Amino acid sequence: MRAEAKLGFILLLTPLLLWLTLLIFIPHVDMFLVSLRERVGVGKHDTSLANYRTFLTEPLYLWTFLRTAVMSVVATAITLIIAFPVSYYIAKIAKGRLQSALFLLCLIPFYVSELVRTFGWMILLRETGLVSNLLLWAGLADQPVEMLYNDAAIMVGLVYTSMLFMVVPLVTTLESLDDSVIEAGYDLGGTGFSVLREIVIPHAAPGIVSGCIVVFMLSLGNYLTPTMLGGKDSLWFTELIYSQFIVRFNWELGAAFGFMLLFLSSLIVWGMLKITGQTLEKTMG
Amino acid sequence: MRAEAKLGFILLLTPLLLWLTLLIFIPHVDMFLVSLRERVGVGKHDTSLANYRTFLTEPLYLWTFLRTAVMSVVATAITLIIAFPVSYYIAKIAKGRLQSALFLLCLIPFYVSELVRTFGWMILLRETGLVSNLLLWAGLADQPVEMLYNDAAIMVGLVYTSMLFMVVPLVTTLESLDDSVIEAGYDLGGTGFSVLREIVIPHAAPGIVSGCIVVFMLSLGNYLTPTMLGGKDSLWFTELIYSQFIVRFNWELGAAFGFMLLFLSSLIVWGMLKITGQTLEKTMG
Amino acid sequence: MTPDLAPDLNCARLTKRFGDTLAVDDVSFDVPPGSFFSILGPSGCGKTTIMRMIAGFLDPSSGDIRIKGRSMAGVPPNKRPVNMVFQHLALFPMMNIADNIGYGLRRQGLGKAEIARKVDAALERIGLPGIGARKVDELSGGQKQRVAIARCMVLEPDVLLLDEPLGALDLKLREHMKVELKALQAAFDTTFVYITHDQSEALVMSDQIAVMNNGVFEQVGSARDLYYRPDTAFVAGFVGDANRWQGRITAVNGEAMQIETDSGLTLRGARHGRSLNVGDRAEVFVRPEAIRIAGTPEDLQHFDNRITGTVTSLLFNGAASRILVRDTAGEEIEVTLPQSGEYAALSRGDAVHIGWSGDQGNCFPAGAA
Amino acid sequence: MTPDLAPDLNCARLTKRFGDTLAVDDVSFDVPPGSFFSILGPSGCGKTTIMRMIAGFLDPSSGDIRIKGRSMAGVPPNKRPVNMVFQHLALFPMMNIADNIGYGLRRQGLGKAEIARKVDAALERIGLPGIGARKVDELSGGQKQRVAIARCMVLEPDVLLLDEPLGALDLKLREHMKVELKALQAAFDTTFVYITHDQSEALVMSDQIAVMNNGVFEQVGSARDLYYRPDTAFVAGFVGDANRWQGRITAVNGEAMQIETDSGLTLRGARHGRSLNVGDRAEVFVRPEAIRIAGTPEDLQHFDNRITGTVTSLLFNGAASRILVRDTAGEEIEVTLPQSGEYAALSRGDAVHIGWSGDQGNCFPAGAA
Repeated sequence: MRAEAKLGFILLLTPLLLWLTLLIFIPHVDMFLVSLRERVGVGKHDTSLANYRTFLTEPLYLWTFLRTAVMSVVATAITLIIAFPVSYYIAKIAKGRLQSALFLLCLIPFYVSELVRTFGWMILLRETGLVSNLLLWAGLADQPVEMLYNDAAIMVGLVYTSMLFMVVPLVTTLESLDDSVIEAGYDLGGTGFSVLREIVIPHAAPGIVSGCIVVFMLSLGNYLTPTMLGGKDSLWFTELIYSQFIVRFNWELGAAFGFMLLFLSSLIVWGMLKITGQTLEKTMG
Repeated sequence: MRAEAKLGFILLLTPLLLWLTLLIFIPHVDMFLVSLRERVGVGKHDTSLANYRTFLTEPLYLWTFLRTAVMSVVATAITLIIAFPVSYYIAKIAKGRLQSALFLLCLIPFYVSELVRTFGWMILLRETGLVSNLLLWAGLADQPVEMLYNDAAIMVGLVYTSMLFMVVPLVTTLESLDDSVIEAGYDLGGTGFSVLREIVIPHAAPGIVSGCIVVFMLSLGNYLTPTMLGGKDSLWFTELIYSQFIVRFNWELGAAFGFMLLFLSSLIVWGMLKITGQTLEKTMG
Repeated sequence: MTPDLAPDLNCARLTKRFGDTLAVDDVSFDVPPGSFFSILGPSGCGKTTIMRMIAGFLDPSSGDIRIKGRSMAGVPPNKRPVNMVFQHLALFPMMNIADNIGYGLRRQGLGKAEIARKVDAALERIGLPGIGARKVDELSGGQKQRVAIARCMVLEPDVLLLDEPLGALDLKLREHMKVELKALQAAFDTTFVYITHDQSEALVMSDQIAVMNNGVFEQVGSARDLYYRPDTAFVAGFVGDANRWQGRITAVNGEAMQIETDSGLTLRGARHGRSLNVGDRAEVFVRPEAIRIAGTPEDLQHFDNRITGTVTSLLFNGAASRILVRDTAGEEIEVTLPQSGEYAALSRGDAVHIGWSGDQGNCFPAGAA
Repeated sequence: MTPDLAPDLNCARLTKRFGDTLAVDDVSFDVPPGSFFSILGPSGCGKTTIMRMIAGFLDPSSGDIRIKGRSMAGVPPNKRPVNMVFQHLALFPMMNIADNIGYGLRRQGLGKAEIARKVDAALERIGLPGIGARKVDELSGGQKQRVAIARCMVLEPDVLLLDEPLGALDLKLREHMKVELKALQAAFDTTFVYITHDQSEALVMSDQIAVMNNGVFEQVGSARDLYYRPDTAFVAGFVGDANRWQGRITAVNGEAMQIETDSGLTLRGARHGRSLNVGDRAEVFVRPEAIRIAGTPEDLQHFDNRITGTVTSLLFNGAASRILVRDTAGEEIEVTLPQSGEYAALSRGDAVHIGWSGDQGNCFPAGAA
């Protein structure tokens, strides 16, 4: 490559590198540093692991994290189960306009603000809302039903928000599977189930893994949906972080919580990759 | 196609259609219905356009909407300007592992919870934070600098969050541009600028448009970033909606606001498409 | 191949419609056991549709397909005694070679030991023993080709379908695989149905060839039949090279006829039983190798077509070298040079005399193709 | 093409390294003005690298490229007086045909009226007048081909580079375009540099052909030189078909020599000036069309190589039909059947006598390719 071209590439790369260092690493490093400080008086701090000790010794915190993680895994599994047939349909069966239209449908959640959407569901599902009235009218309930403020409502919200992030990698990997490979599977005596298990799923594995990672992390880190749709018992880990920062103004503990979220969730993702025998590299294909 | 296969497809399509009707249309229709109700007493409502009248006659509301829209357009433009060279680099110049790694970088914002990330910046940019101390130490400032709670901080947050949604469609369209078409542009006497203007950008237009729509709508509907990074004067339209629902418990007015957000932003997107001569169909290509 | 053997594959009045278009139009044919049957036609002629109907991926709009006498109507692809070698081979990239070949056997529920034994035997047979543990993308094009065939042949299908399997190979290898495929078919002694748009593939390998155009079979016959005795103008133009003139018939004398071409030449041809009368518009096809070159017109006395022209182009291609000769009417005629190397010294602008026997000029009613 | 004309393109000691691999190794050649020069070689031989260096997309590691005597070192692609027809044509899909052809002219800053005039003239020249307003994907493969050439030719380049432009076309069209490309080159009277892996394309079209392998030119010469007088075993094997034996030299008598093949045959060949001595290992190449068939051994008395064998396969392909003959050593020999149609009635298992003159057996030191 000639020298001027090289210069051009360096200029092109600059914003990327800036973005990378400034916006990703420094905030996290700084956050980690803050989390190591123990408040010993007004405006006075020592370096210690006190904040992490607090996290590990208070059962509520650990319990909330566990609950959040399990709910997120369930949400990821449900999203995968719904998204796989949809993606298969989009990638392999739908043609032309229908394909475009279906893909567009998956984009819709991003067209409407998450906040507005969540309020929409609150209106729909509240005690005096449409669904409750419908059930009353149909005689399926004898008093107004509250469908908000429970785990099921959170789950619906999480799955809906995450759909696109599962569909996009699945459609991408499924599209790269040659139709004739599937046909060969049938031609050589395979049934629908065995073709799915031996050919389609192994091929789509990278997409499944990357989709699951993103959906899991998005669910775990979601704040608006669990806060607004969830009840008092449905404490989400991000709510703990929020309350430390905003309500209690204890930024040091909040930073420790934030860092634990990042660390523990990475641990879970790493463990899942190990179990399924996938590597991050394979996932990026 | 044989009958049993057809049945299979219908079964596959069912979750999609359910998802479509239950989760997209009904909440919005219901929201619209709620927004048409005027509270005339405790638990008593009339159907009227009063809520919309309130929106149109109160300058603060309109002004906030306008501010939010302009800021979102600016954020979209900045995202496009940063994302285009990055995407070009990923799609056309980077090869193999580097390409995968760069793409992975764009996914990072989704790995860390938006909430935790925003707190990370708050720690970094606050008066007693790292940046402020660095400036003091370097003698560039003579007193601690507050970099939070202003429009610039909001902008950084919005651009960072939106990057992936601009990069993915751009990389997709740019990858579909044959390298030899670009080389032919040079070979026939084109300069870097003319190749970009006459060949690369026309080809990438669908990706640019779809990326811009998604980023614009995401910015407009964002709640956490503007609330936490913005100052008292940086009122975002979603904050108005939130306060109607949660603080004032005026769900009818909140629903009207939500509907206006959807309606006005769609109007803006439609107008932009008209101006640039693109259609949604072309965009989905 | 004696007629009293029941055909391995029999298609009767096979028709397939896609919406308004008729992809396959009332096609019937038999393929005798152990033979190599090719369907040759340009892209879009419907040959792929026929193959997909035989494999079971498409249902015929009407008509029936019988394999060893058993109707395939309503039988799904995974239950049919046919297997298919796909155009891009469609090996399973997520499995190694042994698992690829063993896939169909596992589906049949065979034991592990037996599968391993059969896979080894198949690898032996295609001349690639011991590659079972390799990955698909470690093989060369020709090796993949053979593995794709072995993957089907371990299932011992009644009919093997091949969908232009040589298209993805490079030139030299393609020449080689033509011979090898024919040898594999002899070794496995299975009925092959081969579809291609490359006439030389079909001519070299096949026992029987069906030339297909616009959804119908124009002619079914041996390679020699198609080449020397084409039934239709389409076959004459598609199989092998030919010089082609259009004109009007001025005289008919038994099988021989005389034509006045639109460019003004008077040519003699033969109708070989086709109905052509004086005054009809006709097309004449003459193969480049049917035309002889001579230095003097006297050497061509025994030919009833004789033309004098100038060489406009030398197309050297070893044994298949040709020249283009511009005739008095200004048209260019392609003439094959003798393999002996005679006339190799001709150069552009030289005057030459060319001639051919009227019997070599195949005449067809014009507008038939 | 007289030697006193300065070459249009001159490459001197051109070398290109990619990391440790030497893609182009010290290659020098001249292309005289107005000639059709082909670089022929298998994929990965370095021919594309040479072309990209001439176009300016790659810088040579060492050596120089001169066009009409001017060194191209440091000149970017958009300033070079060469244009390129890409393998997949690379027409601009976002523009119509007229804008595609006019693109280079607009870059030169010509006025609208003049561009329109030149575009119309170019469309006229390639035989497609009035299609300027059409979109790229409305054209057929052959039309796109011609538009891609016109898009370059309106800029009147000193040299036109063509990177396997026929590869994407289907078979029949490719045959036709070979002749047409040659005619276009004559019409535009521009120097063409053509790269291909298809020997028949190179042989038919080129004035000069360079056969390339592993980064070096094995031989540069006319089609006839390469075909009848290959310099190296690689050229003998790559250009045209050949039967090939390996063995040891048992006698040398001037140019003639006798070889004992590994399979046990005794063959006579010629060394054509190459250094070969008794006891050396050698390779003999004999073209299938150099071998004659006869019913009795007496008819082959005048040949110094005579073999009796049985026919194992008939490869019918019209004028290029061949048979495979198994010799006494068990090897198969490919023999072209005479175009006259003699011996067309041979069938599998027939005994035949074949023979060829020792002069037709090109001998090379073994292991050279």
